[in-house]
Amino acid sequence: MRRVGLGVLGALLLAAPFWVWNPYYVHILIMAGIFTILALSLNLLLGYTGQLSLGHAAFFGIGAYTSALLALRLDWPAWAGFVAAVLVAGLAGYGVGKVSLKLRGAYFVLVTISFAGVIYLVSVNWMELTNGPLGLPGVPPFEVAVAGLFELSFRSKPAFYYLVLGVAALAYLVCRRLVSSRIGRAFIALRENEALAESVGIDGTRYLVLAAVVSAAMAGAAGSLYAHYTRFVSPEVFLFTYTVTMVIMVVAGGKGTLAGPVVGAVLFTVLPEALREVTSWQWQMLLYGVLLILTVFFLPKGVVPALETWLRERRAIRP
Amino acid sequence: MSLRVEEMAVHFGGVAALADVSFEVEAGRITSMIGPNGAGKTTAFNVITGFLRPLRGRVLYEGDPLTGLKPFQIAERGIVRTFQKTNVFPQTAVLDNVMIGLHLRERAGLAAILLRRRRVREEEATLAALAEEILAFVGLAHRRREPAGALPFGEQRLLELAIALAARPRLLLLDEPASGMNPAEKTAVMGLIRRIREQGVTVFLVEHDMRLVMGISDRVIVLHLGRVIAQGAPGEVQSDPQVISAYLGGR
Amino acid sequence: MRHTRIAGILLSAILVGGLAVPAGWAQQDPVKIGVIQPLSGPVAASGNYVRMGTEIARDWINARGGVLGRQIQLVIEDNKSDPKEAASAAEKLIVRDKVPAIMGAWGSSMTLAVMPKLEEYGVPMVVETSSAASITKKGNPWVFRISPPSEMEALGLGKYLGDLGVKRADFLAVNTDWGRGAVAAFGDILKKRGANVGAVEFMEQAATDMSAQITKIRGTGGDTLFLTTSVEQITLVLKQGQEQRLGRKIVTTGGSSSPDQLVRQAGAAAEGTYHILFFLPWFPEAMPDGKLAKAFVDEWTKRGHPFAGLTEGFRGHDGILTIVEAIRTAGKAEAKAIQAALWKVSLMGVNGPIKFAKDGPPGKESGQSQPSIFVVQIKGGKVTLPAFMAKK
Amino acid sequence: MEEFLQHILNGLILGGTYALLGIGLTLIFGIMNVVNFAHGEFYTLGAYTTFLFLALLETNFFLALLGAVASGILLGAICERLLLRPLLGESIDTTMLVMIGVWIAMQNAELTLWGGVAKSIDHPFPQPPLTLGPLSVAPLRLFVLGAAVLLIAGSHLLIHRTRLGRAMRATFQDRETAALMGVDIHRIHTVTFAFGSGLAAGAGALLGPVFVVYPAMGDPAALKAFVVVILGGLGNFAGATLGGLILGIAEELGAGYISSGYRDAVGFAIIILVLLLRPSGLFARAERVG
Repeated sequence: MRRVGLGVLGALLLAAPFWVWNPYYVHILIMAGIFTILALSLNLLLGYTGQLSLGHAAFFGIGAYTSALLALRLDWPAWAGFVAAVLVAGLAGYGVGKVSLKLRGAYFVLVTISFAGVIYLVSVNWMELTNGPLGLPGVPPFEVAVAGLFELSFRSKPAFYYLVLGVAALAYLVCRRLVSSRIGRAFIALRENEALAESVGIDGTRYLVLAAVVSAAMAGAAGSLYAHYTRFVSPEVFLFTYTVTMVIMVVAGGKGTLAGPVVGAVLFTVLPEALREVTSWQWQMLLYGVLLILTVFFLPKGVVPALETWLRERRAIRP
Repeated sequence: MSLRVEEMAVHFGGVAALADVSFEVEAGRITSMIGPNGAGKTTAFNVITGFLRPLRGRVLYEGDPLTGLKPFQIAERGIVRTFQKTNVFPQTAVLDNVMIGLHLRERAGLAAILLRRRRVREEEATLAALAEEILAFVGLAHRRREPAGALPFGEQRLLELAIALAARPRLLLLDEPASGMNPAEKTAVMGLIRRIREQGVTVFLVEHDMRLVMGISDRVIVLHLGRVIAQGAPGEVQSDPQVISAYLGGR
Repeated sequence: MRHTRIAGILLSAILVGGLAVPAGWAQQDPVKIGVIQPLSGPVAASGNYVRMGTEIARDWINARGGVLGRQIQLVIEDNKSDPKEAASAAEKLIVRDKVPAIMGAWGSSMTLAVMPKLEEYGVPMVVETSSAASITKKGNPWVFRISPPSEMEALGLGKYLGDLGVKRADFLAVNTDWGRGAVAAFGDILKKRGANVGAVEFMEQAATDMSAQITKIRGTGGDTLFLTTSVEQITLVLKQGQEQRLGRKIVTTGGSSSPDQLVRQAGAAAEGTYHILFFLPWFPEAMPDGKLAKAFVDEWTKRGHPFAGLTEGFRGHDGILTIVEAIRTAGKAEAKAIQAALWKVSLMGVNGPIKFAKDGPPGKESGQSQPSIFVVQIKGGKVTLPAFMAKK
Repeated sequence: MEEFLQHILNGLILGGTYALLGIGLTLIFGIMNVVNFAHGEFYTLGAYTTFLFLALLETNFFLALLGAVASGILLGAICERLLLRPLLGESIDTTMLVMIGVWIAMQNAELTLWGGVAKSIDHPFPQPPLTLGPLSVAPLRLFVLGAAVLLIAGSHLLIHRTRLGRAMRATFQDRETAALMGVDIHRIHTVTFAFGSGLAAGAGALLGPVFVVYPAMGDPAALKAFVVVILGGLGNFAGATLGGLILGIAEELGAGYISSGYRDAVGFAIIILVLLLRPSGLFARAERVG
């Protein structure tokens, strides 16, 4: 049953460009995919270790800028830029984690906000490197080529969709394997009872930093994909709204579950676009806010845990 | 000689919680620390396990100083504790609570985990079996799927014990393991503690229940107002006039 | 693993239910034109003024019978001042609404984010506000700009520098593509004309307290301050400059400073300031097409829109007018034909003549029109044409 | 030197309102454990209410200020009763998310209601600046500083001299013990949120006439408030007051002598430094461990 469900989902997703004939919807799927990676990455920190990072857009932006700058200034191929984006973002995650994870709770939240704020200001003011608020237009599309052997272009939308789908699936797999291992158990232990975790030999700082690194690296991967997809990077990628969007996706979807961030990312990527369809611009954001309040209000633990409870209760009623 | 505490002093806001306390815990035996509320028993535990920095003094384990080590490093050396207030991982299933306790026995590295190598899967399976074994030992096998927070109080205390045992202690520190339990549960815990010692684990416990302490201890240390006022075999301590006056409220 | 299945069910439900509604049932009748503007967020005011302008153009054109015998319909999207949203909006307009042409997207970073979409689908866009030089230099043949890049604006001001008596100038600009671009362009012109540049200061788009920057500028001993930012921040700078007795000749650039609003909100602090504008709603008759300008001002006022918005609103009108003219020239509402026709249009907008010249790398040039540029001065609480403008 | 003194003066005035914003946020944060992302919207609300009273109802300027504070208190109380109380006991992320929703909804409601065009508020103070040697300052700004000081002093009295204040402090110290000792936690939460929102609205009402009023004006204000909270320490009233002043002056000096582009970075840099060197805020007493 479980495998059948997974298989059907996989087939649906793989075949999406064939049954979703409209490129606009493929575009939405691509954005949903990028945000799925981001939400999964934030969920590692927020959902599993319980550390609320409100600076996550910084790693997304670092990934995007790394990819864009390497492609534009040094003519690196996109795949190399992607790898570099993952590494640089991971490294940034290590630095930030090492420094800020001495703190907990609200203080950690505020350090992460500040970090993202500083990075944003650097991206705006360091004209020589980032071209400041003018941004970096003309990022090349994602292409993998080995001279004379083969060439793989992700210039077309469906092709890019598969690329994003692949990376998102990989991110999901990384999360799943981590979470069900001793490392994941250490994350959860630190979230639920840090003193007890330490007393059975779990090195809190080490595992929290590890979570920060993996999480930042994944966000960097999403940033790189974003840069090669929109082909334009500007300081707006660091903005707080991106972090807020990720938090909404994780918490409303169901933090600390594997499916939660995926559901949240798809739901809250589709929602604004759906609102574009059904209402005029005056009401879109207002409705978005109200819907968000209602979601949290009626499903405070998130969509996925609520669904699980509901399914469990139904199963309990039936013999 | 297992654990040795030398002239340990801890002050809270200028008030001495522990004033130059020295004592020893012998290997392979059950040692209890008793004393009225506020005597500094839990504070001593917190210092030994690295949760609290002492003002002065040092802690030696098998001859090596523990001072300055973090709690997880002390756990790595085989010293594991439980807490006075019930302390489990509430939203996690009982079995997973014990799996977390097994953390120090696992070896799988990040890369192996991400690639899900065969030995990682084998290790997982071995450890899951081990966790089941430990649960059965404390008598919680029937609860393995339930979230720990949903267990009744007495069972949560047993789970705490299971988590600590999973960390493979050579010295186990128990902070009031029987508090809040009914007489039947207390008897069961006494039996458990004895069996733990029989497996070669040194046990050091803080407890209020005199029947339990006197029933299982090889040695008793009495703490009063931050000082050791008596130590010795249960019988000796019970008849010590200083101890009697401390317990009768001679503050 | 249960999570996965739930995710699967949900995903498919959303995809099937939400996305797969038939797309082809939209009515074919009116000619659709896409509009992308910042309608919410920090620059919402400007975006909404431009939108009001587009609506006037739409109503006028439809009242005259539309184009090719069909009415025109505007599909307006909010880019929330976010490049990602701008790109999504363009995608939606092109693919979902099937618009053959777009007008947008106000800020340069939004426009730059939309541009790859134009190339991808082959849909032309008339750029009405963005000032970054790079927009027409990228070799994107689908971009046609009617607003002046900062360099063109600076060049336009160049001939009045002597009249303004600028010897040593300081700059205070919003820390965006626009502000940075203006500082560079005007700095160049000033240096070429032998004037000195003193302090160059920036402020964040949402900043409200500029007293530190003003204190610093006060210390340079210059005679003129070039100010590039939104009208809200100009108001604040003028007020705070007065509080600190800055005592400079102030020239605002960018054309969206709506001096009326400054007079009303900054009061005496606005006295004597100069403003570079692309529309003079106080003196419509002084515009290249006085009749059109007058009619636009009247219609705007009739609709109860704030007068101060006119200096932004006209762009919306001119942008839509340009697209409609191109559709008429092309004889059909198809993207490729409109693109070709845009090269041929020559019309009179509220700002003046609109005609595209080639700009950017050969073979794939973008279009750039050369807008009219004006300078006004606030004097006695009124907007006036300085003597040197009037004599022109 | 003149320039330096002017920077200090500007910073002091700015800092007074930062403090006002920070106090409300730090109380809500400290007592209720709610990361209030909608704090800036109450600031905006105060400014728009002042505008409404003056431009549409044509009341007295000072009455308008009072009206603005009242509107903040009222809406804050409603918000707490309606949205936060039912979520009592949920995790901090959940309540934060609700407040994010309130933030987005309120800001866009304001946009729909008032339009995106900035409004300016008239005030009865003379325009020309007062001068003192090389320094100059607008009378309105002096009034703002004075009013901020009054509001802060009033809040101080409320918290340190009344039964209600004592109950608030007890709740901050230890919620469970306070509840055991007969403190009505629900009531304290409502009062705290209303009070904090009222102060934010007051700040908006005071700064509305100085700056201009537009729907997104709360965003930068909220950010400053967060910086102030960190500087002062969570739930620390006096800390927030001093933190506000320090932030105001530091920003002013940073922009004046380092680079105006990095003006906002000054606040972030201070946060990072403070948290790394003194994690419990600049003015917290050393906490005991264990």
